[in-house]
Amino acid sequence: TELEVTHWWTSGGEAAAVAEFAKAFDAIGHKWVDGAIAGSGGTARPIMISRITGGDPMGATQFNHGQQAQELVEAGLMRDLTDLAEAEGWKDLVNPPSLLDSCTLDGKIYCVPVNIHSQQWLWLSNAAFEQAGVAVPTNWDEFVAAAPALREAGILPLAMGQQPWQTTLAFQVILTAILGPEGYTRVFGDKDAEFAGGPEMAEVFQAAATAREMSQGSNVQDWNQATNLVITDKAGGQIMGDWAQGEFQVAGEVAGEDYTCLPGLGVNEVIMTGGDAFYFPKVDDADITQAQEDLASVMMSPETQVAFNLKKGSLPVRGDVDLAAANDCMKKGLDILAEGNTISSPDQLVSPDSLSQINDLFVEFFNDPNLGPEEAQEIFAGLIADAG
Amino acid sequence: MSNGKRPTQLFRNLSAKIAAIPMILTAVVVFVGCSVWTVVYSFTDSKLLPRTNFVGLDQYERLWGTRRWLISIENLAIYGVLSLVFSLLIGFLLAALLDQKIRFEDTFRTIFLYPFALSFIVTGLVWQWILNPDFGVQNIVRGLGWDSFTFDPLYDSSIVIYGVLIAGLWQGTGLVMCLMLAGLRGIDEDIWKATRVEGIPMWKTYLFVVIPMMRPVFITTLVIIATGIVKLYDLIVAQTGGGPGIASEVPAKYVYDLMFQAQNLGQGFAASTMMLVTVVIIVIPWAYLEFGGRKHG
Amino acid sequence: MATIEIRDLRLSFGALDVLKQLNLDIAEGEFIVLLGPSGCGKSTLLNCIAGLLDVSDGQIHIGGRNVTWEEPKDRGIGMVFQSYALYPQMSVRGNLSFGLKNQRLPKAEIEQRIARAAKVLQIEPLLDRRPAALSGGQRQRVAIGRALVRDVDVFLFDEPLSNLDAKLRSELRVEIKRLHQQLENTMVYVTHDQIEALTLADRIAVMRGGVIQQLADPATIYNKPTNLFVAGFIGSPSMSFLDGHITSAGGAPAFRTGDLTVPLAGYDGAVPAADGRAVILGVRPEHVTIGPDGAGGLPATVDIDEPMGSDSLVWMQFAGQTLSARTAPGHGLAAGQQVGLGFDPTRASLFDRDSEQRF
Amino acid sequence: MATIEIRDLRLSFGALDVLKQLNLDIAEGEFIVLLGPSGCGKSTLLNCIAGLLDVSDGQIHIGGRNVTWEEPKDRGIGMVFQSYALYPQMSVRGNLSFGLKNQRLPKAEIEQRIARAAKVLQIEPLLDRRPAALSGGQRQRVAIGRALVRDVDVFLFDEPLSNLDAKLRSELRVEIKRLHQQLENTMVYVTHDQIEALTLADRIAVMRGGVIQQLADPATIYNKPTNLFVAGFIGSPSMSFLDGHITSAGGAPAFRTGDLTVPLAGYDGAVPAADGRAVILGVRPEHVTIGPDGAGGLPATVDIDEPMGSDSLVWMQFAGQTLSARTAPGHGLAAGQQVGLGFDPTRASLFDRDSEQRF
Amino acid sequence: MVGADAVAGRLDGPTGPRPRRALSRRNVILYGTLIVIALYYLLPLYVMVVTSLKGMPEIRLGNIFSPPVEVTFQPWVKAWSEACTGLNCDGLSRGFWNSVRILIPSVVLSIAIASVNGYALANWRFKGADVFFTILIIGAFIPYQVMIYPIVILLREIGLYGSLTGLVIVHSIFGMPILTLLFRNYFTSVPEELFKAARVDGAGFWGIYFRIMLPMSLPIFVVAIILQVTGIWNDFLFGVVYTRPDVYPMTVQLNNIVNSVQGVKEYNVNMAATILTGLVPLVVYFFSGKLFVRGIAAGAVKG
Ligand SMILES: Nc1ncnc2c1ncn2[C@@H]1O[C@H](COP(=O)(O)OP(=O)(O)OP(=O)(O)O)[C@@H](O)[C@H]1O
Ligand SMILES: Nc1ncnc2c1ncn2[C@@H]1O[C@H](COP(=O)(O)OP(=O)(O)OP(=O)(O)O)[C@@H](O)[C@H]1O
Ligand SMILES: [Mg+2]
Ligand SMILES: [Mg+2]
Repeated sequence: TELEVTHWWTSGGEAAAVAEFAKAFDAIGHKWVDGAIAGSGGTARPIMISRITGGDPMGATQFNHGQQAQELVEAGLMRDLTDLAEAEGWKDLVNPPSLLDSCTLDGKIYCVPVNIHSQQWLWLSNAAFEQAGVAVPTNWDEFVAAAPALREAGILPLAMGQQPWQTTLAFQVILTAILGPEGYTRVFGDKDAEFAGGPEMAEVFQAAATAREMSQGSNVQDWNQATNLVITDKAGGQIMGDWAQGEFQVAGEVAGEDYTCLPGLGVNEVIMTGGDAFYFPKVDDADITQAQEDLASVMMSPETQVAFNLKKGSLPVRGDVDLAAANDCMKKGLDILAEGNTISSPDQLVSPDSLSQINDLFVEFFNDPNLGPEEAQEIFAGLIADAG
Repeated sequence: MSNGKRPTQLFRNLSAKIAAIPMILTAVVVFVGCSVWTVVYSFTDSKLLPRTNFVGLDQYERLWGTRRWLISIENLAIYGVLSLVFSLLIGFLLAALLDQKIRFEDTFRTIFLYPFALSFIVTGLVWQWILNPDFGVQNIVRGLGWDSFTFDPLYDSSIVIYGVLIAGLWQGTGLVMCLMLAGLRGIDEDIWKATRVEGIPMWKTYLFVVIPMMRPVFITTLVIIATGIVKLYDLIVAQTGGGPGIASEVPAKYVYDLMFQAQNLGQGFAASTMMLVTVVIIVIPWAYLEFGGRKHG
Repeated sequence: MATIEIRDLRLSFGALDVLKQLNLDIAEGEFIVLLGPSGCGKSTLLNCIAGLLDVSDGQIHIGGRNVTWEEPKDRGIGMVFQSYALYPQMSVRGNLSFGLKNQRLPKAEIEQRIARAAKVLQIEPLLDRRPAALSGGQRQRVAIGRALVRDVDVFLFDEPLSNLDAKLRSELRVEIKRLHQQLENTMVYVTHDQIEALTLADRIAVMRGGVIQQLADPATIYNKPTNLFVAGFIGSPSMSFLDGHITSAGGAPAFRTGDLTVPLAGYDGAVPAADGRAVILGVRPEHVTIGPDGAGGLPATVDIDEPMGSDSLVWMQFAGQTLSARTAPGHGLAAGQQVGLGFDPTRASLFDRDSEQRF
Repeated sequence: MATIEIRDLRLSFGALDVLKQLNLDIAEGEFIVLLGPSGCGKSTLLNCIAGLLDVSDGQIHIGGRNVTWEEPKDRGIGMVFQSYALYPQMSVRGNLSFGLKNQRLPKAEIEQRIARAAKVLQIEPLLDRRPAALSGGQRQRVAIGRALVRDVDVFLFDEPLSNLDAKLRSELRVEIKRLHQQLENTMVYVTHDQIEALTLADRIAVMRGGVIQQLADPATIYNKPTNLFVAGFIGSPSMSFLDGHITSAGGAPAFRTGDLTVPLAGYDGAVPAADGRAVILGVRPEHVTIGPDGAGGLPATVDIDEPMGSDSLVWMQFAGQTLSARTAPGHGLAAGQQVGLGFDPTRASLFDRDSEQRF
Repeated sequence: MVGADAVAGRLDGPTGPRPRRALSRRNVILYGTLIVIALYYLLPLYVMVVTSLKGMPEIRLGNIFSPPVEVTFQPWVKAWSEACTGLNCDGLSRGFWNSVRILIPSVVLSIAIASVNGYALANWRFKGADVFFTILIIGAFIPYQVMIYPIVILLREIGLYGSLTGLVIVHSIFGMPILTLLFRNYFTSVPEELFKAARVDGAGFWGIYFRIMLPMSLPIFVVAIILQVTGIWNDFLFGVVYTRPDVYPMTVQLNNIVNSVQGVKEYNVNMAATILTGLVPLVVYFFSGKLFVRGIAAGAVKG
């Protein structure tokens, strides 16, 4: 049966990863019809949603974990996968369990988590620091200290793409690294406005302001172009999620040798358990229903999990798979995951609407040098107070 | 003595009425219906899916308390005013130049008009490329030995909107030129002769005689440009994506992002209602003058 | 108050020769009318004089000065157009003063000139109105005023009255004539309306296909048209033409058509020897007299009667050809009635059939 | 060959009442001309008769049938327009056959009708040309042909000749008249050219502001205009009007203006008692005679002379007012010359100054 | 002087046409300005073409204005048939045919509807027509965003969501205001007497439309076709919102290719793809630009 699957994975590493899904799915006698929509989730999601609400649903579609699809589920447009999940025992397999929780509504499971994305990484070019004559930093503070030397050597300290989500991500990462899991939870989980206006948070904004300075002169649009600056040693480092790893891999670089990765900016080694999940819109056609089920099953299967996540550079959602082939950085991630140093992603904690407001603030802050850290923090505290 | 058997008016011109059904449906169902629907739902707290949970003016309060919206409005205002002024100015200038009985008029006209054939997506991409400081103009000038030259409008949040303007003008002035040229060609040849006999210099003739005579053309053009400005979206998406940061956000993008990305339909509807109001304020007086005042034109 | 001399003027639009070796001398203070059918090059000639068209060859002199290459504004001319060509968004005063301001005349001088022109043209009460708020006649007056204030020696008019209705036209015609008498400027006036030409002109230049056919005073043009074209073009109701040939009747030359003979004694021109030459006889309706049948006149049959108020035009069949006569109204002639015609040979015109020239 | 009756016709465009309670009866085979200044509602009336405008009130009967609500094509009318309105993309034959094809007439019948109309109008050689390749006169003939082939009882003409030049106009005028004599159709003809009206009409309806001012045969309209408007509108050169009042001179009523008295003996109408009433005397130029000064005539001063070829129009100052007289050309009168005038009271018209009605 | 006799009798001084120097100050300024502006307008096209003919190494050297040292058509081939989006690697070619399939019915339908509307409005006014027309015109200026969502619902309700038919209808709806305005203005400028004559001749609504009006409205049809072809071809938003991926038009494909960055941005491929996408409307403009201006004068701008 042909099953149309929409997603927004179009970069080199991502496409290679998706191909693994397709391969596995085709192998069991179905046909994967690829509905890639380029851009980012921001471009693709509206199209997906309008197709689902417009009554012309695809067979399966990617969303991020969290509240993005909640209303679609509530409106009864999404397929209930509880039976399959119970039959395959997902509850026990999925690690951390919070992943499956965000697929669950009223005790029913509506999606298949396929990977865990950790965003909290700083990717550094070893060669760049060599050129600048400084040691490769081991944490954020060292990186900041090395920045002038990099500038001197004509190297951009921090590569940063122009797309808003990248600046948002960087800010989130800095925030998590500085506040630690508790502080993070107080802000996004408890929505503690007082804390958000407090001195710890001020530090975060200060650090972000520093990052803002360090990224002056980074004139690329896409995240992988920024990554490319690091790969080609034109920039010292980049704050980016683990998917950047895929790009290093495609470029044939070796972790630890050509580049260095610092989870949690080397400050607080935590992993935010965001990630991607697949949803299956309700359809009447029995064949397609069957194919959906098969796809869900395939995605969760250990082999596919390994193959997919190796290509994607992300972490598998199952605790029971063996990632011997994983590289240096990925192993670091797995270790952290094993230690249980995880936090939920803001997607899971805050409504998309509030989040977009918060993100707008981060984006603006990063791009507008006239917006001082104090002022930004004040606005931030206000948003947290209103957040739902 | 009166009208014996006046047939019912309904069936007079029946074919015409039948033929106009698509238009009537479009006008009533799509344009009025959809707008009303949008306005109504702007008073709800619809998120991903529309729902009728009315919350009064909350969405509007939130809208006007959002920095991004305010920046969008400001951008639109800057872009709008400059785009109007420069489109008219450049369009008219080009038309006036082409109206000088020049050789190769066709060639020049085609050159000025061809960008209009390209989509905003294409326009945005090309200009993003040309304005990229690492490859484009800045790089070239620096390459010529002018090291301190800086021209990176797309990467400087305080002037990014002017970078967009350059692309927008490039794309749109051709059409304005066409309209103006049509207007100029419609001016009585004798007027030109009269001014020549009187020895009025060319520029004065344009300024004091021709431009005032082209008022209707200007108004039509103005409305076309103005409404295009309100719709400004594709160009931003393709050229800057709203960046750097949110420095080049515009209302249409705000609407789209809120409806589909932030999944806050109510907010998106509120913003689109504001746009609708703006459009209506621009267009209704014009439509009245153009189609209402002149009863039997 | 300046002469205009046009020497060997040639003008072509691409391959189309509109004016061909045209020569014309206009005396000081003369009122010349260029008359001709549409497309004959009248406007083109006028535009050449004004300097609005670049001549292809030849020279133009105004007031003894060779202005062939000069700008319109330097030629000392004023021009009035058929479509008025007023500046629609300026008041009448603005229209009149625009050119003067441009010449940087002192304010007082401008005021004074406008006042004078407004007085001459009786448009004082209109000075603050826009052209849109004026009637056609008033607009045309303003257009004339615009030429007037420029204090020029030569006035050029391009069909200034064709956009007006008959009544206004005849009124303004008188006004223009009066204006000319008052100003004594040289005026060149283009029209295709022969009444305008006949009433206004000191001399008329009848044009056709870019060539002046005849240049003479109105009476000559009317009474002794130089060729068939001029004869047919001038006069309304127009001249009737009879095909025939020359014979001699009792020694004197006569015109013979069908089996009827018209004596030509007293013809104002050189009648060719009676050699059977094919000719055309032109008679104007007002020179045909209608008498009762058999009373010595030439036999004809009444065809249609057109009462025109002050007169009546009677169309008749005469020797198989059509002929019209102007009579007083209420003559009581009915269609089909036989009548006897009389011609006055001294006022007829005789044309060679081949060359179409008048003898 | 059908009567037309118009009863209490009213037509308004929004708030503008164009036709007000208009009544008009047209006899079978009659040639009615609607004459009036621009904007008086002539075309509107014609369009109502044709069914191209929906009347606001009243009825229209054609051939005794109430057609008020019928489609134009069912009214048995043919219409000819000023701008010809030929279908530009069809040949002449296509233009002529379009209406017939719409009626689904058999091919042979269509062919035959076209052949007949083409013969009548002498456009046989043009049948395969496009309108763009025809001259103005030929186009108008085709337009008439289009009405002709429809074999209708009523012909409606809306200023069919205004787009043509004077010469063609007078030719086609005669043709239309001949056509009417031949077909004997009822014809309604709109024009603002009085010569056309006078020459063509059986009866003329002079309109102004949507109201018929006078409906009568041409001679009556010309000689006894019912009011000042009709008097001024008809006649070219137009009637001169003199302000004055009634006195009695030697028992008989007389007209007095300034210090001059014009006897009114023999006036064709009811001259009011000599009560000093303010009146206007209208005299047509051809009824004014000019004699030498002092020879019994009323004293006047020559102002301007307008030679018009066949005649000459002399404008004079008379008792402080302007007056024109038609004379033969070459009369030798110079501006400023004193002359003596003569009026023929039997052919003058006298109007009440207030009501503007003729006595 | 040889021809001295021939011109004997003439006066001296200026004769014949005013001498014009080809390089008069006016001409220098006029043509100078025009050429400079023309260069500005041509620059992006030049950059696109030049870049699309370079190899990636050359592009990295950085000068976008320098002509290609080594001309390669590889980027074009890649853009047309090899570029990938996700797992689909058939470049723009698929989108091209989709666009054609969308374009033709949309153009035909929208122009058919709009021309009949314009005709009805110009010649057969009926009560209320002006009201609907005014709404329609105002509708032209409503931002699409206002209507995207409700139209999704509308199309869903009539079961056309995601189908080509649905998209064709959407294009016809959004093309209607401007086209109707164009046609209405044009038909209004056709002499009313022509219409009256046809009515007297017994032709009805459709008879007059097909036999009289259509044959004489070539210029305005050209304008309408140009506007619609470019508009529909360039459309991105509707294509992406109202259809499904297997019928995505070329612009969406372009966006996918341009935004699917694989490692380094392949500017040459992007430019080639951009030119390919713009080719259809560009060709239309290059060949009918003159008619376009004439038609605009006839339909859009009234004095
Ligand atoms: N700009 C031009 N280009 C080409 N041909 C022209 C141009 N202007 C006029 N002509 C042609 O020159 C001839 C003379 O034109 P002109 O305007 O002088 O005629 P006219 O006598 O004024 O006629 P009308 O009475 O209609 O005004 C015509 O055949 C016309 O078609
Ligand atoms: N469609 C219309 N809408 C509004 N007013 C109109 C319309 N048609 C004509 N009128 C007005 O009706 C009046 C009479 O017009 P009509 O066309 O009948 O005049 P006319 O006597 O034919 O004039 P003309 O000699 O100029 O053709 C005019 O004042 C005109 O402005
Ligand atoms: Mg002319
Ligand atoms: Mg009329």
